[in-house]
Amino acid sequence: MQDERGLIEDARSLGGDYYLLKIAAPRNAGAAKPGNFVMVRVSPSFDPLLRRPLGILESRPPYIWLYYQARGRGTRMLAALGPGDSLDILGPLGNSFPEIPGKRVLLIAGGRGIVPLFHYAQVYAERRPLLLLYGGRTRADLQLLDRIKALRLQALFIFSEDGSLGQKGLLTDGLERIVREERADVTLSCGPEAMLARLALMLKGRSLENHASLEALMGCGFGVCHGCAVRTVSGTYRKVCDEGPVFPLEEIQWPT
Amino acid sequence: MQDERGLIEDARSLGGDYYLLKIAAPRNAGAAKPGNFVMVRVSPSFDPLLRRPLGILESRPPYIWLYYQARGRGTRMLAALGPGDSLDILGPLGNSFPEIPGKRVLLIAGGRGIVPLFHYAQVYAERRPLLLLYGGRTRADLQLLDRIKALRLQALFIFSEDGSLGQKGLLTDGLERIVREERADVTLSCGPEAMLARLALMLKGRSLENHASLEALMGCGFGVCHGCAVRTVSGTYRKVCDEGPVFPLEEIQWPT
Amino acid sequence: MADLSVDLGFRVLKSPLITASGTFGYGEEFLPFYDLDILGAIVMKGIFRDPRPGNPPPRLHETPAGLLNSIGLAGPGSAALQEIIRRLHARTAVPIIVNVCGEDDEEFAEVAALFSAMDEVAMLELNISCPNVRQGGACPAQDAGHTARLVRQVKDRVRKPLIVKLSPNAVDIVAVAQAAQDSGADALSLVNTFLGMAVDITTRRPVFANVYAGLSGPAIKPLALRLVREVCRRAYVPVIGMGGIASGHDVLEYFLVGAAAVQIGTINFREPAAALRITGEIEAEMERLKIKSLSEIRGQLQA
Amino acid sequence: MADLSVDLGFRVLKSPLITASGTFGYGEEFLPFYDLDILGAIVMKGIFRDPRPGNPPPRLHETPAGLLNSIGLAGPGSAALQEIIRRLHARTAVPIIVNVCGEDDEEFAEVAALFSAMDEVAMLELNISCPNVRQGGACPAQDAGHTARLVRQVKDRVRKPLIVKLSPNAVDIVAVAQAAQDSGADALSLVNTFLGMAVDITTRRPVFANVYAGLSGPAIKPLALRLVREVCRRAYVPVIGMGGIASGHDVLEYFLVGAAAVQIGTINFREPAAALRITGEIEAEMERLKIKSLSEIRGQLQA
Ligand SMILES: Cc1cc2nc3c(=O)[nH]c(=O)nc-3n(C[C@H](O)[C@H](O)[C@H](O)COP(=O)(O)OP(=O)(O)OC[C@H]3O[C@@H](n4cnc5c(N)ncnc54)[C@H](O)[C@@H]3O)c2cc1C
Ligand SMILES: Cc1cc2nc3c(=O)[nH]c(=O)nc-3n(C[C@H](O)[C@H](O)[C@H](O)COP(=O)(O)OP(=O)(O)OC[C@H]3O[C@@H](n4cnc5c(N)ncnc54)[C@H](O)[C@@H]3O)c2cc1C
Ligand SMILES: Cc1cc2nc3c(=O)[nH]c(=O)nc-3n(C[C@H](O)[C@H](O)[C@H](O)COP(=O)(O)O)c2cc1C
Ligand SMILES: Cc1cc2nc3c(=O)[nH]c(=O)nc-3n(C[C@H](O)[C@H](O)[C@H](O)COP(=O)(O)O)c2cc1C
Ligand code: FES
Ligand code: FES
Repeated sequence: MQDERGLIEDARSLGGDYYLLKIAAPRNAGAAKPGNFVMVRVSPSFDPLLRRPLGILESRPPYIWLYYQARGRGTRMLAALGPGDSLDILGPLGNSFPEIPGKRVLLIAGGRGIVPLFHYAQVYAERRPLLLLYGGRTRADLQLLDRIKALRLQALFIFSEDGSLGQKGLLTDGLERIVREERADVTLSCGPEAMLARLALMLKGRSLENHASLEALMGCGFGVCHGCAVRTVSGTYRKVCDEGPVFPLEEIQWPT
Repeated sequence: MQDERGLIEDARSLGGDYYLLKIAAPRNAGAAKPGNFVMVRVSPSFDPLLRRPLGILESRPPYIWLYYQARGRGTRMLAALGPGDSLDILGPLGNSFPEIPGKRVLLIAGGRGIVPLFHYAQVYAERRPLLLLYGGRTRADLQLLDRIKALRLQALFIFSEDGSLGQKGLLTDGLERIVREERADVTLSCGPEAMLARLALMLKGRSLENHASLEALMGCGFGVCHGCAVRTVSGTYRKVCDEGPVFPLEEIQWPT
Repeated sequence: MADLSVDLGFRVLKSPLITASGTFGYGEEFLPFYDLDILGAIVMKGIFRDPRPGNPPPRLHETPAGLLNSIGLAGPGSAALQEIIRRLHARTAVPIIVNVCGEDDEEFAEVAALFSAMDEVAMLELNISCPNVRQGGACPAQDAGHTARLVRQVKDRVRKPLIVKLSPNAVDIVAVAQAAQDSGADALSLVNTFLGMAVDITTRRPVFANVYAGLSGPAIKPLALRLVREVCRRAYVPVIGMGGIASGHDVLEYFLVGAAAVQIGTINFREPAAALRITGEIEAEMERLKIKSLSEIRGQLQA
Repeated sequence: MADLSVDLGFRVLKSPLITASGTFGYGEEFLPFYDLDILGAIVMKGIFRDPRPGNPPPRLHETPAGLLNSIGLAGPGSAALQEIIRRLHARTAVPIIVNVCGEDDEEFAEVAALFSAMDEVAMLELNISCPNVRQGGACPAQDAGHTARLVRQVKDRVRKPLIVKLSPNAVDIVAVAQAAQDSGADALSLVNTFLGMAVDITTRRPVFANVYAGLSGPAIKPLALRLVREVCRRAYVPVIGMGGIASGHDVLEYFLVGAAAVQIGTINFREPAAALRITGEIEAEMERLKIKSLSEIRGQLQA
């Protein structure tokens, strides 16, 4: 874990509120594992006061790539930065997705949830067959397709709610069939809470091993503020930042 | 007076904390008079909360130029902006230097105090002889010399405290002689408070007409907060933003 | 378009947005930026009987997301303000509220009576809560007993609706609020600025001659919102909420805790047309939340 | 290099900088960022007798230059903390302060006694001011009488220096400070967080299950500085100032109003190595102002 001054090499707007950043951050880049995230200080100003957690899309030392949606105050300020600007980057943080060799792994990504799964695929796709189920509201939520196609996945299933790309519908509509036909042993997922909750319900009682990467409000990102608590089925809280962000899907108490 | 979204066309660092901005701001540019200033919102963030007052260096519709020193929190954020960024610009604000036709006018500028006097010279130098006495701590405080030389002034006297440019010393060291030899009728000045206070003392009781542009903390810049008060010799307060920033030098109660 | 009007009981305002005293000059200064008629009302800068020079500079100090001020209620005195109000009233139909100040109870009553008699004035706001008059920030609103006496005395002399403006620096703001309404206040407004300070470490002096100054701006919003909620829970007269409002979202938060209208202050300095933007944001939020009138959500916090 | 040491009377600290409870975990988490030995002391996250799960999420809400928190003192309980302290003490010589909490007076005394008996613990800080334990933000520090009783009871059971941490939400913080020192507190620390709130306008619910939460960060600095000054004017025991500190400049402001040491809180979240930077800034300011020791400026505000 390092707090380093990263240098933005490239910053692009991809449309639909999505942005891609390439940052020279050698220490983070050298240590990043799929599932890790960083805490980014978007401005020298105290407003916003806190850093923003962002997953690592890809890491090829000395660079890391971030892919994010600019919606709120902080991410919009981030979107105003360009090449040559510097950025304080604390990371890599959190745990990572398990490697699970020898299993058939299905990656399930909703919108910007693609980030840690892309990273996973980038690291492991050469070593074993990976499947990706990728969904969003509209085609604007499904960026990076060129890069994804270059990953040598065994299969790619795309869903959009409005049918503007891939099959029309929620990605969960396709889950049942894909799990069955592709004989997946493991799911690794990331996406909106409602999507993960639905996955948990659908995968319950099956023999698959399921890991999900969660989002939570974060004060610090390294375990000291206890702001990022998530409730588990046993009624206790876990810290998403340092006990997660990846948890067994079954362990989390999903909203109903 | 307009609050308009200006677009930065060019932003350059001149060395020694000094920056030059060229901004497309047609409404401000069209109305600006020498001595006017603008209130610039440096960031969408609430920290800093207030805008920053900056003089108008030059105005050639649709552009205005700002020349400023990045020292504190707000001006440093301003310095981070570049071409393509936009900036809320409220102005033109304040009164302006009187034209005073038919008189021999001596402009006296300390450091960044050059701003409104440059504007004055740019507008009036073609019409009548102007003299400029320009001083700073070191040559870094005396930027824009090329542009100043292009103004067709009748005479230019340069002082630096460390002797790195022009004569060595405070500009007030040269004042006595210049006023006498050049037979100035009017002085228009802008610079640090200590410099203006010294000028007031030196010019007291002489027959010259003297106008100075003042700096003050500003909350609004358009007369509503009463934050920019300056004490006059009669013991009352004047608002620098809308009753100034230009005042008769004798009217102000200078610190002793 | 959404209906922005709000009902204070004694008067309907066409918008919940009122511009706060001391942050809107005498209204005229904002005419270049938008039609004041979009506002529910405007509050004039605080006024005493006689002209006042105000405090020596510095009078402002910027803090993170906040502003400390020690203006000291500089102003031209009541007679001059009457002139200004007549002039302004000729140019705009926006209801005018006079922010009444006094060095002592008698002055409060006298100034209030003077403006109560003006047709051009819609309401009075009794500024018993300015921290910048006396050193240390003392003011009548710090004490329920004093507030009760003062409000009764003023109420006896005026015919216009009387809003009493409360201080967040009171030992017990809810007690002061109760004293004010029980003594005849037609509405309450809060908060005025929070006492704060800053130090010049080079000179080893306080930044302000009065040592303390009043903090306003977005920094105080979470604190002010809580105080407004506390007061709303006990108030039977309408409460006008303020403190750090900078967006339509902020306005709706104040309504949910029980405010019947709001005032915007410091944001006017940063953004002269803030009220115009915020009006649009309120409409947009109402549409998003499918609310026809702000009365639907007033006090509807599910806590 | 400047001498940063400060004398609390009962103990000399090598730096005025102490890391504030709840914002520094149990110290270990910061070992990757700098040598904790540069600090005057560290305060552990508040501890109760038994493990506590803490409040349901959301527990944080960001405000302009501020942070609302309602963590609810999640923690592993006293026995587990004792283990953590032994482990940490083996890795660093920095003095360790335990932030003692309790649901009732007896629990406060019991937890205090437990940690007072540990050699690895340098001092105790009695957290009588946490707004997040009970709904509405009630705590012993809101009342001078309760504070006096509690402090006496705890003092009887401990042998370590006892710092009492005060709440800015007290009706009269100076009275509570006096009660604490008269009852045996060896030092006072303030401020804990200010009560504030936020509303989710979509659900019409308060953001926090407890409705109110505690505001910290740069937004509160002007308010906290004023309260620290008020307490310092009446205190005969050393006062540890805090609230929004983010720079060496801020630290010197607190010293000028009378603080004998300071704590830094929320800034640690934003910038894990904040203490390292601020230490350098204090040295630089001391050099600029030609001060050899912070005692030269402590309480030297010319007001
Ligand atoms: C481990 C982790 C990894 C993430 N990776 C990515 C990523 O790769 N790409 C991406 O676009 N987004 C990612 N997010 C979500 C991202 O952090 C939020 O969208 C972002 O913080 C919102 O900030 P804002 O300034 O735009 O919103 P604001 O509304 O201004 O935020 C206000 C506050 O809420 C917090 N917040 C708001 N929404 C979220 C959220 N969904 N999750 C966490 N905090 C939130 C902010 O951090 C801030 O404290 C990740 C979140 C976590 C926890
Ligand atoms: C009418 C007028 C015209 C000006 N023109 C220019 C110009 O053309 N070029 C230029 O470099 N500077 C100019 N200044 C000064 C400039 O406004 C300040 O340097 C700037 O506001 C400092 O902001 P900061 O964020 O760097 O400093 P900070 O220290 O972060 O500022 C904190 C607060 O102090 C105020 N402040 C600090 N120093 C000054 C000062 N000297 N005058 C006014 N307010 C101050 C800031 O506005 C802010 O409210 C002018 C000032 C005035 C009043
Ligand atoms: C510069 C300044 C001057 C003020 N003058 C007055 C005043 O004359 N009378 C008054 O009742 N309140 C006065 N206030 C307080 C505001 O009306 C308002 O209560 C406070 O600023 C909080 O709102 P805000 O955070 O939106 O600014 C003043 C505030 C500021 C910043
Ligand atoms: C997330 C969080 C948790 C806190 N937990 C505690 C605590 O356990 N005990 C305590 O005495 N104070 C606690 N505090 C208060 C801080 O120690 C400090 O008093 C306050 O945050 C003000 O300082 P700051 O503005 O520098 O953060 C907590 C503050 C925060 C932000
Ligand atoms: S974000 Fe602070 S503990 Fe997880
Ligand atoms: S800056 Fe507000 S009145 Fe001059």
